Amino acid sequence: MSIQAKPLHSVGVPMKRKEDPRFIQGKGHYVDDLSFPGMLYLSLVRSTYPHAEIKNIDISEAMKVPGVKAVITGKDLEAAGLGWLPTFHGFDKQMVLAIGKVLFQYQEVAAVFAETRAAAIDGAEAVQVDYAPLPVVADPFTSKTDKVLLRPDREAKTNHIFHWEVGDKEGTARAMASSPKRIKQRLWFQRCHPAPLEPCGCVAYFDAMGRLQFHVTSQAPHVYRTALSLVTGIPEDKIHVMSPDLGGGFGNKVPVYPGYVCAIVGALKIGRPVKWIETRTENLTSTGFARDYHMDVEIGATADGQVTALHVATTADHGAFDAAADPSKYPAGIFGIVTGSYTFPVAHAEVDAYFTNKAPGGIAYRCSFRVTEASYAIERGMDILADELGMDAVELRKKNFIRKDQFPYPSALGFTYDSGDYHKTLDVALEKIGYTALLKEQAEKRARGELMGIGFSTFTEVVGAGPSKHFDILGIKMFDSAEIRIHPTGSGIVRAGTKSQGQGHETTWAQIVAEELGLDPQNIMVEEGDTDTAPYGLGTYASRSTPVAGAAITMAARRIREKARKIAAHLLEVGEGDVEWTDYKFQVKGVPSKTVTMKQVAFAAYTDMAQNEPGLEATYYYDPPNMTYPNGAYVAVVDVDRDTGETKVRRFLAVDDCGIVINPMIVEGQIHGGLTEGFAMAFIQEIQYDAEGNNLNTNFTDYLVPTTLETPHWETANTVTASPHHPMGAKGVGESPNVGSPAAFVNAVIDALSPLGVRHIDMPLTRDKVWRAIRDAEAKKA
Amino acid sequence: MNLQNSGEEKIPVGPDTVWTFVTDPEKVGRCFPEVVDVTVQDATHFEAVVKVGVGPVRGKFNMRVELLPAASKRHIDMKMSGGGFGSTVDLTAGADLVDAGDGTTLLKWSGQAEARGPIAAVGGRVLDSQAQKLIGQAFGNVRQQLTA
Amino acid sequence: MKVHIKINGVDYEKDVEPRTLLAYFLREDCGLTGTHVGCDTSSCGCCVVVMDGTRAVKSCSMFAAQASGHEILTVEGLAAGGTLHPLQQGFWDQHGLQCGYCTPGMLLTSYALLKHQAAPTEADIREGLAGNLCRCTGYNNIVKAVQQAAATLGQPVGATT
Amino acid sequence: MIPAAFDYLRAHSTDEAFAYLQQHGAEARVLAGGQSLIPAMRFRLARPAVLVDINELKDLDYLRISDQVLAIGAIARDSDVERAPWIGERRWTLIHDASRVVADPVVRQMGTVVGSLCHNDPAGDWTAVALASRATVVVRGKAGARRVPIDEFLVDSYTTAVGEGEMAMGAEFPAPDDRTAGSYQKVERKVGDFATAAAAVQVSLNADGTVRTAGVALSAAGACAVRVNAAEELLAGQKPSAELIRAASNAAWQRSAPQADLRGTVQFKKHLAGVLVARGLRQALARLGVQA
Repeated sequence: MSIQAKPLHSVGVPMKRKEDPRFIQGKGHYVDDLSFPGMLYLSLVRSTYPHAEIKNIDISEAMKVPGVKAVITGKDLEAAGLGWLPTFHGFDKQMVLAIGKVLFQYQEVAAVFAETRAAAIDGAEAVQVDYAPLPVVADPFTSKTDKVLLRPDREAKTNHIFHWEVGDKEGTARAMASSPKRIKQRLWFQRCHPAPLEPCGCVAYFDAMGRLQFHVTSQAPHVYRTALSLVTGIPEDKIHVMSPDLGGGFGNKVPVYPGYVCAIVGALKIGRPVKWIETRTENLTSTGFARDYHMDVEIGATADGQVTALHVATTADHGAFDAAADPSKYPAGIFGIVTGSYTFPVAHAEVDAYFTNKAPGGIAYRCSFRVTEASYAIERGMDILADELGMDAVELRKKNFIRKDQFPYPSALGFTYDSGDYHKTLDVALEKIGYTALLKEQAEKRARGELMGIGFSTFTEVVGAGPSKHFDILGIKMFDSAEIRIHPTGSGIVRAGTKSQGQGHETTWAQIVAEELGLDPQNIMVEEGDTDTAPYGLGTYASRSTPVAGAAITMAARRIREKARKIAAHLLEVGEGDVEWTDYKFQVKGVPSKTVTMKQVAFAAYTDMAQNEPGLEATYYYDPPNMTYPNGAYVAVVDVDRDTGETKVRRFLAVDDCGIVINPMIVEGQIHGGLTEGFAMAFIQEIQYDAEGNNLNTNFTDYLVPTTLETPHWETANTVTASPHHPMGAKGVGESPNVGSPAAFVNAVIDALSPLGVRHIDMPLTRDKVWRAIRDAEAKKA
Repeated sequence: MNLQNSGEEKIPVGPDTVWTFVTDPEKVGRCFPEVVDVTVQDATHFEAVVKVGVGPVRGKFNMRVELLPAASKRHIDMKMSGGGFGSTVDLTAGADLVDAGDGTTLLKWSGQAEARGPIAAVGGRVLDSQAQKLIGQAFGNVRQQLTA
Repeated sequence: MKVHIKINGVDYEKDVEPRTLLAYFLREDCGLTGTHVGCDTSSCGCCVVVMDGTRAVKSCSMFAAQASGHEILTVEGLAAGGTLHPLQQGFWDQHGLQCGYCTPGMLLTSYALLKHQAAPTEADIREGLAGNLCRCTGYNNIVKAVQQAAATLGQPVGATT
Repeated sequence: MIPAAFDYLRAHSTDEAFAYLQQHGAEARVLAGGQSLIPAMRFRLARPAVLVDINELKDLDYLRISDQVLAIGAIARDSDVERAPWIGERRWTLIHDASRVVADPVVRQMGTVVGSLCHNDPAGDWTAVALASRATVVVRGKAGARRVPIDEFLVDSYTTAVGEGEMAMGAEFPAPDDRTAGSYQKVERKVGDFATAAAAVQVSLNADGTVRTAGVALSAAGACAVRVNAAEELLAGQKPSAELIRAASNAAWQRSAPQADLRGTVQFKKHLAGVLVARGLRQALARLGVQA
């Protein structure tokens, strides 16, 4: 059963992926596959203490290890002016190698360069670091007290990083106070880690021209180039960043990490290529974590379930450095989407972030900057409200949904939702899952004392950062770009500022170009990740590729079409105004027999262009006028084993509305993957620290990734509400399932336990936690 | 992770004899189980190399020890920190010398161990009991030495 | 020490340190970078290769020295004479991969699985692949891919789909 | 991560392996499946100076079944057991169940039953199965081979009766009669994890339907796998009943002395021990056609 696109109709076709032949033959091209003559390996010495003064670092034994070429420490870097690295949203800086003290366990302390991977590890093991332990701040609530000041290097002598708020504080308080029904619940979205199967890494060297050649696992290669230039002072033209195939990213490969800087410094100092590849432990303990939001959610409503006010106050744990990857005007990301799919007349959201002795991060893990946290907060909140009101959670949602005719909808927290039909999407879900029959089954099971739950999440996401008036990283506006060249024989190349990590850009981008130009997508090559060739772009994360770069590609293709129209007019021997683009070719208006194809025009652009400028290429930098608002209705059906706390997700249906779908096969694959990550967070995944600041989930034996056997069988469906402002009507989808699903899973489990009086359990819903909740609830009842 | 334990040893000599013993770094050092080497720096500081191992996990820990005798001569604290396996272990122990009045001494001790790094993260289940036993065995050896 | 391993039908004789893991031997000594390393705990299965024709092994939890005198099949050896192996075709057709990092391991584990169970059920496949992690696909399509390959391999020679 | 340097010695005969072990004593480790040892070496927690690879010893690569005993050689893989032709027989159901949940399906193609017994992880699977089956381990020492009952073999966490310079050659599981069935019940956080709690149960019935003998053991319930003697004694000679199972389950709960870790609290693990023993007994009896 092979699926092949018809050349003239590309969008909406489940075209097989163009990138796959190399991956299935083991010919993918990942950073660790690279090897250069004379290449050295870098291994980092990491702190065993979460907070300690560094009394001394003795490298003498390490230097004696056979194969070790050099060891550098924070002091060396500081002397070279490279001691600190600015974090991406610009509020803080991060030590490259510890200077004076360490602030989290597994922090980078020294860099060892050696001839082989093994020798580098041997050398790192031989570095003796003398620590004097300092008191540990292991949670943001302790941090809040400022009893231990973690960052004396900063001007403000407090652990408080920022206070951010949006909305009408007084109005919300008034509305809340006068609401007949109110719920308030603390929800902790636990610390997670994206943990792509390929860890982060790089190879750095300076070529014969003194130019930095930097191969790196980066979701945003252009931003890396600019950031590296700012950090090192190397002019940007002397830096060549190449991001090859990425073995997943999920936000983990957005920030610039100390290992990268060390590799570059080593390459410069020693004059040889240096490779640094994280171990899994290094990945989980030091590179970008996600979430860790303690959210106090308060919802007001009328007695019959009309929501009246929303207040969310969040205490955020940002770790030792504020390395959260958020746009600079949005320290708490786009958390303002917390009003969700509902017509809150008034709302107020605030976030206070604190330093702790934990790894830095707070990155957008398969999510558009804190949207997962926000979505979880409102979707859990609505279920708790339904419980309070004694109302069906579906009925409550439907009653409060933004109606189809209310779009574009201005939310209480300042967003203008572009489009959607929430009632329809939920109705599709209810029908496909067989809600009525499930309710009947549940009632029967409850009568027998069995625990079965049905959980919903009807979320709205906000993606596609973003309009330049609001969004920038390090001051660089969050546009994206595309450059298309059509070759004389009608094939072509498209380059974009994005970087696929498995999303299938080589296929999707080709489909867009093919659709817009009536060419064969098999003959449109896609190239990304090379800063020497690709136009400047902000990269791939936050579901921004299709909304922003996809739009740029569409617009660049349309530019080419406009140029081609001139040539077509020449070929058709009519005026330009008499040529129309119809059915994937140029045609003389009203004369269906007089046509030329884009392929013919392309040839003419190089051979017979008349007065027109030769060639057929275009570049477009797209500044999105608005964000896009993908949404969905998810249903989970869960059975809970009373005796073991085991939760079995029997069914899960995701109905997504991501606007116009370019490749339904890829979209479905994205949904499957995102749901699996959502499932993992809901049930088994967490980066935990004990009270002494020790990281407890340092490898895959304790940071759990679900296998084929735990992962539910996913059911999917979709509805389509085109985005009115995106040139193709697309909205982006990669993150919806990860954003929307955690609440559905938790809502289902809590629904199962609700006859016992259980109202909330924080994720992950491990067997132990679920069992204890059942036991405690039963003890309370007895 | 943080591990705590406590216990007591009945020693058939008077508290002054015990005191002399427990404030002697060389003597205390030799009481560490599986001790390989003791290097005394001064009256209250020494370094000890101890072998640790359970099953396949075997290696040496280099411990730096500080003795903190109380002026009362009836209480002593010990701070030990050390490392091995790319990990660190901090131990603190305290002991009260209680005069039983019959020429014997009750040595009441408590200890706390804090392991960090791969040893705790990966080998946690391997070395928990080992770390706990270390302090207990040391005081047991004090009794043995003074009994012999 | 000297090791001698036949990999994808080709003899490799190399001098290595005893501590060289088979995964790094394949990648760095033989240039066969299709075998990946994703963890240190034999959890992820990115490094799975097939030993002596039927046994799937995690090459990061095995020393090259152990493989000396044995035959190893890696992802690079799956396609024969320019024709994709039915498993490769299945993964492509069914969208059984996204970032591609786990794919070689998935393919080789499936290869050994089909050697032992020519017509596995969905449950058999899910059980057989539970030692390989994928962070992208959610596994649905991987299961379909293996089913497709099993069906293809089960066809009499010359039959077409 | 890459292990610290060591010397690799490949044994071509058991005599050669034994000689190497005698020569290097505590500095040497036997390398069989290596699925616990090699990860520990990669983290440099284990750093033996010498590895003695026994994987080429074809005379230790066997599963032999006789009227009296199932003998498993030191390098028979978990997957060999999983795929053994007799594995579907009712009397081997305990081993059948366990063989499908040890580690993960790829690790099982390298990992060995005997290696797992020698590793003696507190949360291992085969140790509990061996206790419930009343297995023995054949250990070769200076004085020749000796048969060590599993209860004596498991000394403490990661410590067994195999002394320095010695080597386990195989394990022997008594062949149960055909009125025997078992069950292995394991709760794990995900495939590949060690047990949060696990119970191994094997029941042999008399012709009159009373229990002739029962084996009940727990994993993840203490320093190493433990036999629930009280449950075995309760069951012996009795007619299976819901009440009897409850009593055995309660005995398991009492016997379980787990450590709290990321897998669960002490309370939860103890609770599971009881639940899993009850489930195991019910399933074993159901396999014998007895509903209790």
